Amino acid sequence: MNKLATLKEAVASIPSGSHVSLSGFPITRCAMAFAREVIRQGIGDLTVSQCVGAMDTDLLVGGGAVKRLIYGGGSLDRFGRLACVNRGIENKTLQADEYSSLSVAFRFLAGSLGQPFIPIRSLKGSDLIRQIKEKSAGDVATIADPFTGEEWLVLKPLLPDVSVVQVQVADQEGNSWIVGPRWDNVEQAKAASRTIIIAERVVPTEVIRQNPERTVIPGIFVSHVVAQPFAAHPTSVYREYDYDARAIEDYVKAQETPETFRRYLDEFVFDCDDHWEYLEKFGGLKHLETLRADAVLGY
Amino acid sequence: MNKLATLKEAVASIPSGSHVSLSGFPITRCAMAFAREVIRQGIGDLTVSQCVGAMDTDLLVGGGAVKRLIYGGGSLDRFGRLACVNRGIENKTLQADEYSSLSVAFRFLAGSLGQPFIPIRSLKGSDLIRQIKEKSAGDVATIADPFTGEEWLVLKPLLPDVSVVQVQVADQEGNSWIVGPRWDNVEQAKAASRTIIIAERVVPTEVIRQNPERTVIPGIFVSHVVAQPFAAHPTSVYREYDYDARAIEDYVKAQETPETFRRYLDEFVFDCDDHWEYLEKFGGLKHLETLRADAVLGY
Amino acid sequence: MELKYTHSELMAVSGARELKDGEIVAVGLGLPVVASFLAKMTHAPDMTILFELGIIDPEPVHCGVGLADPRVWHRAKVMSSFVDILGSILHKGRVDVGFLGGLETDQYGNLNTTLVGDPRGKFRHMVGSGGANDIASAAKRTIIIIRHDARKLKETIAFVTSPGYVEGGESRAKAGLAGGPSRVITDKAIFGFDEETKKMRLLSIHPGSTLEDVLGTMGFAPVVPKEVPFTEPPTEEQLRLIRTSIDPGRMYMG
Amino acid sequence: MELKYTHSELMAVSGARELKDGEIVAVGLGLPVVASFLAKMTHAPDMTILFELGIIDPEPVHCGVGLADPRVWHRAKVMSSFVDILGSILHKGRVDVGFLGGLETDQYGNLNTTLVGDPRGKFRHMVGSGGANDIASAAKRTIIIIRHDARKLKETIAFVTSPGYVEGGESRAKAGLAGGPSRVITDKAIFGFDEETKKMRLLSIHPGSTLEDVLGTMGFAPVVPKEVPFTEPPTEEQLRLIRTSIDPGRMYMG
Repeated sequence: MNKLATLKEAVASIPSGSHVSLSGFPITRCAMAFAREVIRQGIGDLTVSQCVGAMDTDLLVGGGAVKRLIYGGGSLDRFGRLACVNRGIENKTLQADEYSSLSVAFRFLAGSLGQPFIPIRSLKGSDLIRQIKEKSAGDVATIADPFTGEEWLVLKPLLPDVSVVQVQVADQEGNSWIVGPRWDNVEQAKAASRTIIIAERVVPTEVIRQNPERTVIPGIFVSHVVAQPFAAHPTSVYREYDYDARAIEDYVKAQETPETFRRYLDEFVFDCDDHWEYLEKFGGLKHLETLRADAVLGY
Repeated sequence: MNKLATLKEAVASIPSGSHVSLSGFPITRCAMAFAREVIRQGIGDLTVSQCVGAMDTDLLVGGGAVKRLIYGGGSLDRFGRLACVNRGIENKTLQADEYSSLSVAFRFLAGSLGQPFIPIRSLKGSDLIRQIKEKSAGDVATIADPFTGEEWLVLKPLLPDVSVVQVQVADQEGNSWIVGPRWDNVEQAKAASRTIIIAERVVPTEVIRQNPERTVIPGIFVSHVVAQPFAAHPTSVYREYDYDARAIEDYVKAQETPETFRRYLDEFVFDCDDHWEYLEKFGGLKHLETLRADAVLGY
Repeated sequence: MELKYTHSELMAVSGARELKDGEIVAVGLGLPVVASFLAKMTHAPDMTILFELGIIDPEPVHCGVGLADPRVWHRAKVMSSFVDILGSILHKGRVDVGFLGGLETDQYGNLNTTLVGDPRGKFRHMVGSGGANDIASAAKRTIIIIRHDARKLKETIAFVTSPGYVEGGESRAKAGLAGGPSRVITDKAIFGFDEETKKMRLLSIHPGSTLEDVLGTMGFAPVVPKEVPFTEPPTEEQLRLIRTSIDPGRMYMG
Repeated sequence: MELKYTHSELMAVSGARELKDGEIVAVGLGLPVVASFLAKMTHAPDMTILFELGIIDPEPVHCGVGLADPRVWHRAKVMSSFVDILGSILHKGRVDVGFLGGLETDQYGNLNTTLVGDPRGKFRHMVGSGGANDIASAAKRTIIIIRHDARKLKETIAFVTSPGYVEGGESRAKAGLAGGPSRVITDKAIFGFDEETKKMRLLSIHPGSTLEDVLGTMGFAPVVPKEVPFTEPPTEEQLRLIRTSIDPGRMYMG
């Protein structure tokens, strides 16, 4: 089935209030073009989940689209912090359920396998679990291992309404390959009711059939396939393009206050009809080619 | 670390009474040379686990090496049944804990993730679970989902002492690629205390580093790497060689009675000092080349 | 003019007719493979075919001796694992239809693939479950394909490998299971299940068979409505596809 | 002749010395990366380096800005997932050593990477856990690397992101956790933990520092044995490797 869609169409399929998982990891394979389009369309009250909070989540929060965040902490690596997320937590405008990388990954895994709950060794003896019990008591519990009697912390599965995954290669049915590490993306896609694939390149299904071991997200999980080059800019996509250091530094400056961030949104989200106009703001093709990954190094 | 070993050395590392998981699926990627060497060395009282019982398990049982089998049923596809396994069950010389494919796969998965138990929807309302409760009550339990109150059947993790996996490609550290479907093999390797890799070809680690997404079994799980061409004969190895129909038919004839099977063992196990002598019995290279996989079809 | 076709061909065609476009189908080898590929080549191009070992949507160019034969994996879109297919697709609740075969079934569609004889006494052990019990437990509905014979359609079966409606009525739901068998396709007839009692209910008789023949060759009495139509015969196109491209060697339909 | 080296270089070298050949090490970016690669290039060639996002044994030729920088994934033997690294290796109990850094730590090695200020009142939110809490919970032992400063080595910390010995004594075991911190490496000294009380115990003072300086710049009093040796300085070879091949741009060593 041909699931090719424009970014506008794919984003328009998400009602406000949805639970959306995002594929970014601090500054790589972030669903940036997706986040910008969500803000453009004024979709709000989202719950966002992600193992390690990334730039896509920070932008969505800064754009006022997020009500609740379920994550394991995060940053922009050496470039900076998730300042929009942190500000939301500090002034209580954002409900953040804060876990660890593995506890969120296990919640996605349980969701992906139709498991009712999943035991974990993490979180015990920390203020993380104390805080989670205060904010979202219904998401964690303690049960006795029926085989040993040992007490185990168990987590509730995460079941996003939509999983949004930025990949390198997909076919029109959504059969997708992720090149490089996959962090939580495969479990996110399988845990969600449906997945929106944003692919740097769409290839014929014939190409997929030639390397079926590489298909980490089967098309049956996918509702839309968006072909959009440089969709993760300014973050990197392994073997496609490097992160755009200057553009990330400008973002970090913009995070400083709600006012400066508002101006950033005006310039890079609202003043752009679509992703192509956004890319032009950075000098278009001429500049983007400077980010193109080296064929051997992959960055 | 260089873990290259001969089949004799790798097999000698397994004490009688061990729990061994095998990588075969009815008549493909079966650890046949391994099973023959185990019988040759007189290792016994093994517990064998495998999602779908295959030819490697049937040979081990027929060779008297197995005390207990944990599996989801099995066959030799159209060629025949696991007659040695079935005979053992019928005359009560083999304890067989019989599950379904997924329930064994989930037991390996739980073992691979350090999970104390894993819930499953299967087995309920069947005679399979009734029988398991009679034979191995301690491996299953029922608990209430702390989030919904719903009753769930939970299974105990499978933790093999050794996982034996027949792969196409590995390096000397045991970083391994499986070409084609992997069924339960990756979970087996990660659930076990250690893994013995039997590879059709050993490649430089440099080759592994060029396609790290394909490394489904990291070397850290591996204790021995055995380079042994045609080690799965007479079963197939995808993209390497096809199954040997005539040899499997001869095996099926031999299964008929303990006496005929004994003669089979004499000819194909005890009369062969090693795998190379075994292969010569089938006409050696000249015959094996007729099984060599077509580069496009993979069989 | 009247078409000539075999019982197997009619069974495969009847199975294909049960599959809707866009559905996800878990398949074992034999007739179900023919039924599934036939549906995909005709009215259900967007149907997805799963093999438990880790195969999605293969396009074989040769017939295979079983799921372990790489011939049936050929040109798959995905090659993965049990956990991927039976875990994240079946156990997650995404499989619409599962095909099941067996040694014996009873009036509630409970299936035995484990043994013949007396499990407590003398018996012969057979194949067992494989993914059958998982499919019977987690698919939204299952289709049973079995030979029409009093030794296969029995009042009581020796072993329940894959639960159907257990003891009928609400007993399957009480056992904690959703779904259940929707059809039983034999070489003489097609059955459904009664809404209330969950007992097998005759839906149609294959051309060439009679009601007496159908009822006389089974070990229990199915619900029989006043009017029982004949099963719709295969079309010329369906027979052509089966004979020329799906199973030219009569390997699955043998 | 005496070698010149920075505090960071001594910390990295001290970290490297804690790693044994054949061990499996979970690493975050910065000093731990330098310590781990240094160990692997010298006395621990068969050590395995893990990055939580799905990286095993990379061989970077460029420094990166973080774990999300493909430069640090370069030439890895495995590129997989959180579930693979943190699940089947860490949670399974296969990780020998985990490196941890933080904003604050107390005398029991509890670590805060979440916030500064008053969690109930005014605070600044920082990075949070990432894999730190998982490593602190499941690694056989952890090594804490932190700047030696009274605002970082505190009597009580604002938030326990990653548990050390909790409240000391048996409290970590009572919380259901094995392992725990084995070393704390600062820019002035190296600490271990007392067998009984699980309180930080001074093991060695870096050349150039004094006991007074060490104790005067921390917010709690560690156990101090009668004899406290000086930390072994880096060798010429270790410094050469750090400066010429591991961190020529001084990116990780600040």
